[in-house]
Amino acid sequence: MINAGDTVWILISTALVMLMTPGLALFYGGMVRQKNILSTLMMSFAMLGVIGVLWAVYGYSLSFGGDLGNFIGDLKFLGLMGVGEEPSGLYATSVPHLAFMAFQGMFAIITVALWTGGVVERMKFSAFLLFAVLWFTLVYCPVAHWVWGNGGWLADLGALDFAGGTVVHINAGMTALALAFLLKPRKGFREGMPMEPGNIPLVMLGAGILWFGWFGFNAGSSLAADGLAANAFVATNLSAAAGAATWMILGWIYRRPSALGVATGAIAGLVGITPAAGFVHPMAAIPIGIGASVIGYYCILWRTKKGIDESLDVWAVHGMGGVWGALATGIFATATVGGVDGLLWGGGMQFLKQIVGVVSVGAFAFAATWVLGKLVDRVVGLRVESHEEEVGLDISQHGERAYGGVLP
Amino acid sequence: MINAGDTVWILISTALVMLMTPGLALFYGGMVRQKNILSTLMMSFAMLGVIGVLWAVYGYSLSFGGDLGNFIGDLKFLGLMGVGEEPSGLYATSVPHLAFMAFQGMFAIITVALWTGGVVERMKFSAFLLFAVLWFTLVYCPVAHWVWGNGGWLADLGALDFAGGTVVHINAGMTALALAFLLKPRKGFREGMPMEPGNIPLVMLGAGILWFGWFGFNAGSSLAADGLAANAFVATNLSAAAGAATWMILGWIYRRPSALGVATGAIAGLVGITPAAGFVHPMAAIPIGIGASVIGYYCILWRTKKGIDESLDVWAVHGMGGVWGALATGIFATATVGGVDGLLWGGGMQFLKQIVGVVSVGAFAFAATWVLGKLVDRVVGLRVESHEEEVGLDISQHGERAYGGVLP
Amino acid sequence: MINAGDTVWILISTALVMLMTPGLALFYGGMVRQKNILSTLMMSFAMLGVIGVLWAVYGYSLSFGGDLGNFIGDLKFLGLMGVGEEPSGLYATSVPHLAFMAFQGMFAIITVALWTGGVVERMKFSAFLLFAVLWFTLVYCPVAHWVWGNGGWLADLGALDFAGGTVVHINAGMTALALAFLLKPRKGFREGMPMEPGNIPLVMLGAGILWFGWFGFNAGSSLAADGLAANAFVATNLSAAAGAATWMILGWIYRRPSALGVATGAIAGLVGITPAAGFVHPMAAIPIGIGASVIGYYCILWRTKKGIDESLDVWAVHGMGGVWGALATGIFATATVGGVDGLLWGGGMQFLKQIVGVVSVGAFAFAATWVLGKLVDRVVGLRVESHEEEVGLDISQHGERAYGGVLP
Amino acid sequence: MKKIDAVIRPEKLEPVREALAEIGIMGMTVSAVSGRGRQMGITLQWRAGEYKVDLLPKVKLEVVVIDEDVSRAVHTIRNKARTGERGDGKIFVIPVEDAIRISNGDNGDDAI
Amino acid sequence: MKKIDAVIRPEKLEPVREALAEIGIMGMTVSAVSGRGRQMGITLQWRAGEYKVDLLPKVKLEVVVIDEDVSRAVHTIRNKARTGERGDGKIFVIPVEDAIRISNGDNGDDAI
Amino acid sequence: MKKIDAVIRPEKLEPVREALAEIGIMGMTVSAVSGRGRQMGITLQWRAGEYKVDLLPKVKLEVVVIDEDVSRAVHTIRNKARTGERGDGKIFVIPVEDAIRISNGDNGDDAI
Ligand SMILES: Nc1ncnc2c1ncn2[C@@H]1O[C@H](COP(=O)(O)OP(=O)(O)O)[C@@H](O)[C@H]1O
Ligand SMILES: Nc1ncnc2c1ncn2[C@@H]1O[C@H](COP(=O)(O)OP(=O)(O)O)[C@@H](O)[C@H]1O
Ligand SMILES: Nc1ncnc2c1ncn2[C@@H]1O[C@H](COP(=O)(O)OP(=O)(O)O)[C@@H](O)[C@H]1O
Repeated sequence: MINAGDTVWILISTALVMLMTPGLALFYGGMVRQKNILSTLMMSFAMLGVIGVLWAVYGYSLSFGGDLGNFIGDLKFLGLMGVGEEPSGLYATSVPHLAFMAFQGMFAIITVALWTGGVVERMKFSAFLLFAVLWFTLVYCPVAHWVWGNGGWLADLGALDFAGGTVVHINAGMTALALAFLLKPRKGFREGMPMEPGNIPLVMLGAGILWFGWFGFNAGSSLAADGLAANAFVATNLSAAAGAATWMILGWIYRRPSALGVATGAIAGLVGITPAAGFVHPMAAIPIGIGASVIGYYCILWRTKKGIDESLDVWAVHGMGGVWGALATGIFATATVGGVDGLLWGGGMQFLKQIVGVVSVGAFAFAATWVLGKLVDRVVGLRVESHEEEVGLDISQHGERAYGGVLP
Repeated sequence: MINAGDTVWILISTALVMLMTPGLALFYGGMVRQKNILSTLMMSFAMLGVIGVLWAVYGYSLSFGGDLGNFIGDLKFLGLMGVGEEPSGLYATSVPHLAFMAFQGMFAIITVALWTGGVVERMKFSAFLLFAVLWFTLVYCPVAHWVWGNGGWLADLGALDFAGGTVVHINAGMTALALAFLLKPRKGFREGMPMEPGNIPLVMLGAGILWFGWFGFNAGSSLAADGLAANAFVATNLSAAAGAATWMILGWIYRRPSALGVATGAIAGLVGITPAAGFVHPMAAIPIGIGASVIGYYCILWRTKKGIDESLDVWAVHGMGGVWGALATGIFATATVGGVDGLLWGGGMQFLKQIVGVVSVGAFAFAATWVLGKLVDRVVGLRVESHEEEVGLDISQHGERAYGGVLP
Repeated sequence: MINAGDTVWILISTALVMLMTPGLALFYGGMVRQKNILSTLMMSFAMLGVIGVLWAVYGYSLSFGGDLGNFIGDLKFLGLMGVGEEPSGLYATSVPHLAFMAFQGMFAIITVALWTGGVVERMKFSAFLLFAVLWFTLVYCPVAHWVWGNGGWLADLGALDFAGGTVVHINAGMTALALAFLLKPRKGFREGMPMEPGNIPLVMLGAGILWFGWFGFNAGSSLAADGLAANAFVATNLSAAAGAATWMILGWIYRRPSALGVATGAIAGLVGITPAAGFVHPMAAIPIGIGASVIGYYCILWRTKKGIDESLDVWAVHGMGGVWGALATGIFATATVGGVDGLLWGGGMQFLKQIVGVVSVGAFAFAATWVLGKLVDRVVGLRVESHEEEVGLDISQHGERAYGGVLP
Repeated sequence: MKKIDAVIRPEKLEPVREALAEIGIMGMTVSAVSGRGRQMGITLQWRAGEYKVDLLPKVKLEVVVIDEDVSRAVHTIRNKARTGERGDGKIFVIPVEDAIRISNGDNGDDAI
Repeated sequence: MKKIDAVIRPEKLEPVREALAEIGIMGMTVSAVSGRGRQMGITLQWRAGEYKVDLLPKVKLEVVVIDEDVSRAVHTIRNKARTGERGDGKIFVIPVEDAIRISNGDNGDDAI
Repeated sequence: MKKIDAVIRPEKLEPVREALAEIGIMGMTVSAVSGRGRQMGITLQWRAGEYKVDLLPKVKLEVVVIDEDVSRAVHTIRNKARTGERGDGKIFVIPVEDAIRISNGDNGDDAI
């Protein structure tokens, strides 16, 4: 039966997660050079449009429809057939089925938007769109089914993912890495040309919006306005806070406490707690947030040293942060919160299950991206022309410039 | 009796709609030349102040108080007399009357802010304020009463407007058009001087905030946290998504997929679904969103060709998008969702009622604006001096400049 | 027993108050010179991290744990011990204890962030962090306990503070003033060097976000989704609106209606209504908002004339606005809303109690800040080097610049 | 060849730009500058009260022309940039020894 | 001493900057400008339809060099800034009478 | 007449501006530029690690003065802009052939 409180909670959480995509757009857009800010914003905004439609048309069904071989959903919810004002019976049984569908849709959108951080400043917009649609269909929907769908094999196995550590973050992180390899570094990257962030205040704003929206992402994943939602909410905030403080300190140790660092640390903390928020005690969020920041920090140092231009560090912050979060769930989970014990409370098996989840999703995302990416490269070419890249993608791909007018 | 779930839903929806006005301010502010950004922001922010107060003082009563001749409310709620913590009995019977009043007030504010898009970069601030107060009193309050007030003639007729397609969008769109005619084009507009948007990232941010807030606008208009709210929520998102994708494609056909286009398309989609969200099946939002974008796109092309400087296209996107939405409600409405059938399901009468709503509100808004505008022009003059326009309204009207400091 | 509606209300209010800190960061960041915007943003963002963690570790316990001498809490909630999914029994008895804890934590964070407005553009980041932690522990936690803690002496006395007029605003305002004295004016301030706001659109955005978040701050303080929440919500909006309109008019009387003025007036109105929102009739919010704006306006004029560089007017707007709000609560409070009558309805005693609250919190905050500030000055030095101030704190403290790239 | 440096009001860029095109002078380089001169600074609003800014936004035009065109160009700029108030700006004429067109290597007067 | 004013494409700043460093010319001052010349303006998108902008973003380099270095510098800039298309920009050579290094008071050729 | 082009540290604009006013030199045009010279670039922070930026923000002052005022102006700028460290910037003196005040048509030394 529909509960009004739970329904509000899911609706507002859905709105919050929707807002994360514009937030992410700003977070990324402020970090690229000024000549590419609009193209970076566009990648996220275009997903709000395209994936927004496709999710209702077939994506929801492929993810949460009936099960085909534990691998993917069927087409029973095609075009929202049978998805109505009544609860679904299987998922979120106290809220309208439509609300659950919408909530899940926002996750699909932001996951695609997330990996755009790895391809900015050089990917052709047409190639991006084509790849995004393929990836959404052939990578996101299956993986969401594995982990959250009724009959999905990782769900059956018992791998835990409260709000998307594997489905969203590992998935996006490994995809970004594979695309970065396929696309090759931006011009001048290897030569040490500075790729200065063009608008850090927008990055900070984006980080603030993401943090805000993440309450819907994680605490909304409780699917009811209950104690578990409060637990997830508090854990989310604590992990973000610990992540932000940690990254600030790391930057300070090496040089200076930077604004970009605090923003990045907060996001790392939020990523880390995502799979765990409804399974661990809130105080466990502190080590989880610290861990996510430390891992993200050194992964960035490492990939920079290796000359890998995974431009906005989706792999380091989301991919590796997601891996850490999934494993940390297997470590810190406690039956008193989410019914399952992790390594710390004797749940060694759970930890192994988490490893299975991490490895299978990570490997699948990387491999599938590689194949699809090669395909798209063959068909339309992944990368803009050299002079288009020099002029900037705002002008070359979108015929616009961000800050118009010769004169103030 | 007050229901906590419904009450939260209205309160948070009210907050969301409130946020739309700053969102709109940014959406508009980023689209004007840099020298006019503050004056554009000010028009919206000033309404949060002025209309915010007037609504409580008399506006709510004129709109939702007892009925005078099916045309306007009376003064029984003057100064919030009798508007208290208990439900109103007539409207939103499960939430505090004060909450319903506040929710409706945010609609009044944003409607006024909306048509400022037609007058930016040249309207005198004093004239704007005077006109805004007159318009709010003599146009907004009556029209809101017609459509939503107990006893309003369009409500009695049965013209449907779920969340403000006529009251808000057609109303604002026709007002903007009339004002644009009265004010005449900006200097240099007819000569083809480029009026380059000064800060497109702010436009995108504004669009993101508007989309987010629109969930409160439309789904909140269900006035309860129920299945209908979920239906409206999903329809809203789908129409926005379809609108965004459509505009992107249209731009691409002619030239390039632009960020400004995606943002505009999303807003067009949101406008289109506004009157329909609680009456149509969610999937009907896709054609509605597509239609709103196509109509908006060609209306802009047309008005530009005609040399009409309705500067930020309130008429094209909100006015004509609102017309489309109102008619589409009469086409796609289905009794299974909102109790009324449209043309598609044999409800031809409903379609005619929708036409009556569109024509009467549109004509009234245009005519009343014309009269009030002429009056204000006589009293204080609508337009700034020529050199004030050249220097920019930020300096000339507000004594400020947006980005201070000679030096970075 | 947990009520889902109330729980949603607290959770979403917590999220709203969290968002206020990034909003405040932008509000402040846009008002400083471009070379200091990141350092200004950082002060707020760092608090989201550091105080976010400390609140859960010990702050909540010091504020809301068992009582020690009516002055401060004990350590019974150390590390969230005993703070779980069940309601607390003492506070907010229909929502999870964790949710109440999180809600209160966001107040602590933003209070610290608030007074950073007095120290921007010259305070050393290390000194800021050290002072912030000391201040949070030794000033914020005790004062929160006095006013809201079970057993706190001002609570026992019956001094009213619905949502933080004393705890948050007077507290922050007097702290900022004391710090401004200790830090001395910025270089060039006394010589009349223009300290031009670098990005007023960000200020407006920040103001919009603050207004939005304040609904959670004030109406959320009802701790239930009921009629009182609606009352507080409406009062909040009306006071903000009245404050914005008033400041606009004041600016106009002297010179021009400015955007910065409207934004500031809205914040002043929000501050004024904070302690009163759940105790007064909504219409009382109009005089309260007007009063807060008038007081803030003239306090700024006065402190500028005196050559006091309390840079972003935390004292004038929050400190004096908070004093006005606390006293206004003692004037306008009515038993029909919050159970207590103020001066206007014969409650003279209540007015005296309000004075006690104002004086004790104001004096304590000022004195304690003075002592702690001197201490921190001795240990690490409060102020950056002269050339670091000239170059700007973004580069000198954080090794970053806001708008990178030589070229657009 | 001479370089004409003209500092004008930002709002006069548009007419000057057009007028120069009409007399066949296309090449120009424009930058946003701030200037101080006889014109008083500008008074801006703070939240309460106001403050004075000394340096006002101006636009600098750099136009390199062959010697024969100098007076025509100066004239045109003057006419279009003029309001007659203080702050209209100034025009400076500076000698140029050589000019080179990057794309094809033209130099001297040919490069203009 | 001469001042070389070079207006080039923004995306060519990087290679020019490096090439000048390689031939030992470190001192330079760079500014963001807009320019008009033989190159057509650029067509940008509005929500629907498009509009033309006449003034394109360019970068102005000012490099003061001793007389002997002028041709080397001009050459280097030309080579690196060239695409061969319209809009590559121009180089102007302007006489300089004196130069002073602020930090230590060196003047004349020593100050370069 | 000479044009004095002074590239200085941004934070020194204020004192220089005031000092010039004190010696009666009001006219000046200021722009935000980036420069490279003997001063090393600046190291900025990325999320983790850091990167070097070669071009540093500077301010360019253009002051046109009559011949007699050149050395006074140069002196004043030098004194106020100096820290003694690398990166203080440079002053260049460039000949000006004519000056015209747009508002009233004054020209030559009268226009300064
Ligand atoms: N001597 C000068 N050197 C350089 N720039 C100058 C000089 N005098 C004026 N300017 C520039 O010209 C602008 C207009 O000068 P101003 O004296 O205000 O106007 P006017 O001379 O037309 O009354 C100034 O803002 C400044 O940018
Ligand atoms: N006569 C001139 N005076 C000043 N700047 C010029 C002049 N001619 C060209 N420029 C600058 O050089 C840039 C390139 O000029 P353009 O004619 O487009 O290229 P090209 O000559 O290489 O085809 C212009 O945008 C402008 O900034
Ligand atoms: N030869 C030059 N041509 C043009 N600008 C120069 C030249 N040398 C220096 N500059 C400008 O002066 C600034 C300061 O130069 P730098 O060599 O760092 O300082 P200093 O000579 O005082 O040690 C540079 O950033 C650059 O803008």
